[in-house]
Amino acid sequence: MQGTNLNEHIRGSLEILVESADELRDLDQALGDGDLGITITAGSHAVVAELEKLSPTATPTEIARTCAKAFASANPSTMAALVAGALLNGSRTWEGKDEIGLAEATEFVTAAASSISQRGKSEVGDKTILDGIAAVAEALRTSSDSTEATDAAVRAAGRAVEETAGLQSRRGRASWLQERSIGLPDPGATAFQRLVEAWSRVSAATH
Amino acid sequence: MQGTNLNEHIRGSLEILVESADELRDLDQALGDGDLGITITAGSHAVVAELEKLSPTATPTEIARTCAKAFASANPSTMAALVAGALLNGSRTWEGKDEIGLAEATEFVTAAASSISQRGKSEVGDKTILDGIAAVAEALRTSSDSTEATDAAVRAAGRAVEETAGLQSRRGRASWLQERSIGLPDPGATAFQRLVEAWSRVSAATH
Amino acid sequence: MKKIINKPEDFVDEFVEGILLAHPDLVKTPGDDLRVLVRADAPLTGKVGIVTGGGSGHLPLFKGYVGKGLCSGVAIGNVFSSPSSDQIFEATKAVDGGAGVLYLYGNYGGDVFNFDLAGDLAELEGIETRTVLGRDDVASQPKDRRLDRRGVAGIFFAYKAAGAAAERGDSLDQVAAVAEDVVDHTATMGVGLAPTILPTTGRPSFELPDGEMEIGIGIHGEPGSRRGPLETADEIADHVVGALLEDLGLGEGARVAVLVNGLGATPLEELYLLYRRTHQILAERGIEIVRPYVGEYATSLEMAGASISLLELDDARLQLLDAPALSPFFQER
Amino acid sequence: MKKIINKPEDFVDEFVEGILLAHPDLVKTPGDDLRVLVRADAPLTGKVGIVTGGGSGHLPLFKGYVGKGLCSGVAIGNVFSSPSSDQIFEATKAVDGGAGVLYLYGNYGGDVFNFDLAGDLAELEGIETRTVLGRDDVASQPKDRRLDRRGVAGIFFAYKAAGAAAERGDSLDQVAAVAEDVVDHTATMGVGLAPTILPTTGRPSFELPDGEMEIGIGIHGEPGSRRGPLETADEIADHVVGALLEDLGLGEGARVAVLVNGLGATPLEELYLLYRRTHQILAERGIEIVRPYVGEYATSLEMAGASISLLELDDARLQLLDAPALSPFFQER
Ligand SMILES: Nc1ncnc2c1ncn2[C@@H]1O[C@H](COP(=O)(O)OP(=O)(O)O)[C@@H](O)[C@H]1O
Ligand SMILES: Nc1ncnc2c1ncn2[C@@H]1O[C@H](COP(=O)(O)OP(=O)(O)O)[C@@H](O)[C@H]1O
Ligand SMILES: [Mg+2]
Ligand SMILES: [Mg+2]
Ligand SMILES: [Mg+2]
Ligand SMILES: [Mg+2]
Repeated sequence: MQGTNLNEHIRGSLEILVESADELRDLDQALGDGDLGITITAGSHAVVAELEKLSPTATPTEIARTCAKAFASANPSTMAALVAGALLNGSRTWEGKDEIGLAEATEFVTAAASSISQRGKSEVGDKTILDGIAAVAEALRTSSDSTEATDAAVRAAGRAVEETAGLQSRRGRASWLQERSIGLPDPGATAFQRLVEAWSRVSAATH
Repeated sequence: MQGTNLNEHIRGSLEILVESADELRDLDQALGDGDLGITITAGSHAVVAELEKLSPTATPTEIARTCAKAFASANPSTMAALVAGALLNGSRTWEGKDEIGLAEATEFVTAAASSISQRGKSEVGDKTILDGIAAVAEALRTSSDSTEATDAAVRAAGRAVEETAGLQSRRGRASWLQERSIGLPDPGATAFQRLVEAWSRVSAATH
Repeated sequence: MKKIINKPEDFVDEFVEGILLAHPDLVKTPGDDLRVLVRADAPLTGKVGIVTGGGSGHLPLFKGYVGKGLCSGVAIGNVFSSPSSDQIFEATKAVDGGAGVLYLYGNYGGDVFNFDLAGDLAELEGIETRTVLGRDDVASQPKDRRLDRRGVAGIFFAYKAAGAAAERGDSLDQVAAVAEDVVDHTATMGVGLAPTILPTTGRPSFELPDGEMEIGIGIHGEPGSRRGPLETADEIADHVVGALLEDLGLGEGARVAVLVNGLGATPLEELYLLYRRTHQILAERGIEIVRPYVGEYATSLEMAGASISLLELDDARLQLLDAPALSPFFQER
Repeated sequence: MKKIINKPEDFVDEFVEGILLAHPDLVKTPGDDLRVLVRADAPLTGKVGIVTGGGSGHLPLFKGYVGKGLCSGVAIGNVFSSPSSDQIFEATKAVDGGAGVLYLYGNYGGDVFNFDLAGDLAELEGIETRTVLGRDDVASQPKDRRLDRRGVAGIFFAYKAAGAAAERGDSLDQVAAVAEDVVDHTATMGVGLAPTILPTTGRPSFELPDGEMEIGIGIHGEPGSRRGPLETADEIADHVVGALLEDLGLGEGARVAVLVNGLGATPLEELYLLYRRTHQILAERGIEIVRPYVGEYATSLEMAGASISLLELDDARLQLLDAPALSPFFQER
């Protein structure tokens, strides 16, 4: 996948992702402050707007950085800052690359996970978006082609979310609820699952 | 009636008066801030305590001034200050007198009414304690002996209270209710009625 | 009742004790009675004393304005009720420096009768007194009955000006004239959104259906000029400021001090919304805000709501407003 | 929802506009973004800048502590949520006088991640930054996890000290060390009695059955260490001050500054009840209150409740606390 395709693919996915805004708002209302729906909607719209303005010759790295900057400021929040940092870190792995394949995707997602873990001082099992991203990084790493990888990513993201439901939140606002956080899936991980699913739907439509 | 009798008569009346505390509290709650029950109870107790300490040779003027001072500070309020001022003004009419008869009582109550009217910038018909006091002053003025006067005073005080129920309050907290103050009797006038009734019961018992 | 208190009947004595413990350098009790508080350096020989007072539950009113360049002493009543004449008299004696004492407080029946009684007592002891009443609440009476209006937050301006006049050595008549002049040029109107709960009775100070507000509410929850659906911050400011300008007869070229005052529970953020709109309205009319004050200056325990006060300024008033002052709750330098 | 507001989504911009209109002599926006506020004389060449920030709804926190001898700038988030890294970065550039910038704010995830991102951007432009986090809320984590504690009202002490250090010309490392030292010697605990209503959602920030209180509540209504029946003012002070003394390890001979802070709806009178008991407890233990602060220093809109903070004093900290300061909401002279 080259720059223009990547740009379109992201925009297509985000247009699907925003349909989950209410679900994410409700989850974040139960475990946090309820703004995740706004973060996702405002952030996605800001990214789409900036990507539309981007030149067709923009490199994958430039595309990822554009996404990061637009998402960071749309609705300032934990998710906005962590995701922006993750995208910036991922974008470094694409430096000098024009073509994004499975290997590049794997590197990107792995770098994203490591940024979130570092910035968020979080580990897998803390019941955060990291649980989903780490699981998807692993699924990509163990897949042999893009189609297989997409399906594996969808399954891994979903399984990670299911697992978060049984866990106690150890990071962010949800951690203040202590034991009361057990039982509900993590909003951030769910947002990531919906993104991966949207990505896969766009993939299916373009093949 | 001489000093000692007067002292006893006041104390006896106040011991009866405090039984009306709840009624007065409720009335003042409906039209004001509800503290009139406390003012009457605390004020009466303070007066009784000071009168008990007073020498048997105290003059009527001294007795009235003792009442004024004790009542003024027990529960500071409109009623406390107006009644204290009224008693002080009344006490001036007794200067140099040892024996209190109907004439002296009439002078005293008249002076009390005029103090309240002056201090309170109020007139008869403003729906205040003045309505009761002025009516009683008039009843005393037109009576020919003490027994007749006592009965007339009780009737006049009761009639004045009944009339206040139909009026709109023009003074004090109750005036803030404007039209909503119509329908309920004035708490201060009611307190005065209960005092006159108590006075009459003590009179009946001592005759 | 969601209150941080001990026994309701100890409420007043205990918070006064707290003030004394926190600010012994600024205020003191002249005798044993916690209900009488005077500035730590009282009496000031040769200077006019200023005694204020009223019910409790309005902090920083009244106790908060005892200090340098402000009032000299205060008599403290129970929640929302008058201090006794004895207490006022005690405050009077404690601040009298031989130049007489001004009684400066809000126009409420119980307070007036008790201050008048105290003035009689003071006269007997040869202390000269004058009385000036805060009566800035335009909603409490129409303009032709302005002498009967209640006193609310705008009395802050009178404290500030009279306190500065006393501090610079004005005579009793002059200090009283300054206070009277400021009162005459001050207008206030408030809105109430939710009542306070009285600590002694546990009952709300007034009833207000959800979604309604009382326009022109008094500082104890007294009914105002009308009750209506809750409006936006801008609409409230439009109504209130409009009424104040009309009452004071202010137009283009006037200079004012503005006080946006919170009644207790209303957040400072909301007060700044009101200030913003007030500023806009006055700017549109060519009126200059020379001194803005935004915060809690006269409250009603945890009542929700706010008031806006305007003081028309001239050079003399402005100079007094800017004079230095220092109390536990207010400083100007 | 009993609020004096206009459109909920305009709430933050409008109250910031109100602050700017009221205090143009003290604060300004460096660009077009109302969410970035700096002191009117920023940048100060050769002096360390201090940038703070966080969610709105806490006035006078954070915007109120921008001024002389305090913070140099602030980035302002929506109610209870973080400002963006861009806004923090803009504040950073506007206050940088060439001596570097200290980020001093409360330890909350969203804020930390956005400040960190802004720090990266600043680094790219050659502006050196350091970060010190307010983390004084002893109820939010046990002592062995103190670096993870939330920051609440006690950050006022860090602002005051770091601001004074920057003003006297300390280097970035020194200013950061001052802030860190004060944070290390500050402990706070709060109680919540009734929630705030968020203007955007109209929902309460937390649920609390009638007659109960949350001990150790956070400044956004975060659950505390326990929930129980509402206690008296003295009992609350006993529990809170006891926990603070234990946490700071203070005993006879210690000197402290005390901050009794109202969370919004709680009347000043009640804060003085808490101060009174705090004073008694400390006196019993031979601990001297050298500086008392009582009032609203960090609120949570109209939340009912209060917090008590202790700062252990030594001569250096006391000197910084007493240094002059001037902002729209705080002055020390
Ligand atoms: N320290 C952390 N590390 C990683 N992810 C985190 C951390 N804190 C929160 N999150 C993620 O952020 C999500 C909440 O995002 P958001 O609603 O933006 O938070 P907030 O509103 O508190 O700023 C959580 O569901 C979780 O997945
Ligand atoms: N200006 C006035 N003149 C005469 N009587 C008054 C005046 N104002 C109030 N009163 C009387 O005082 C009574 C209320 O007394 P009280 O409860 O002590 O008042 P408050 O609690 O407002 O101080 C009223 O019922 C009325 O009879
Ligand atoms: Mg959230
Ligand atoms: Mg009453
Ligand atoms: Mg009363
Ligand atoms: Mg948020």
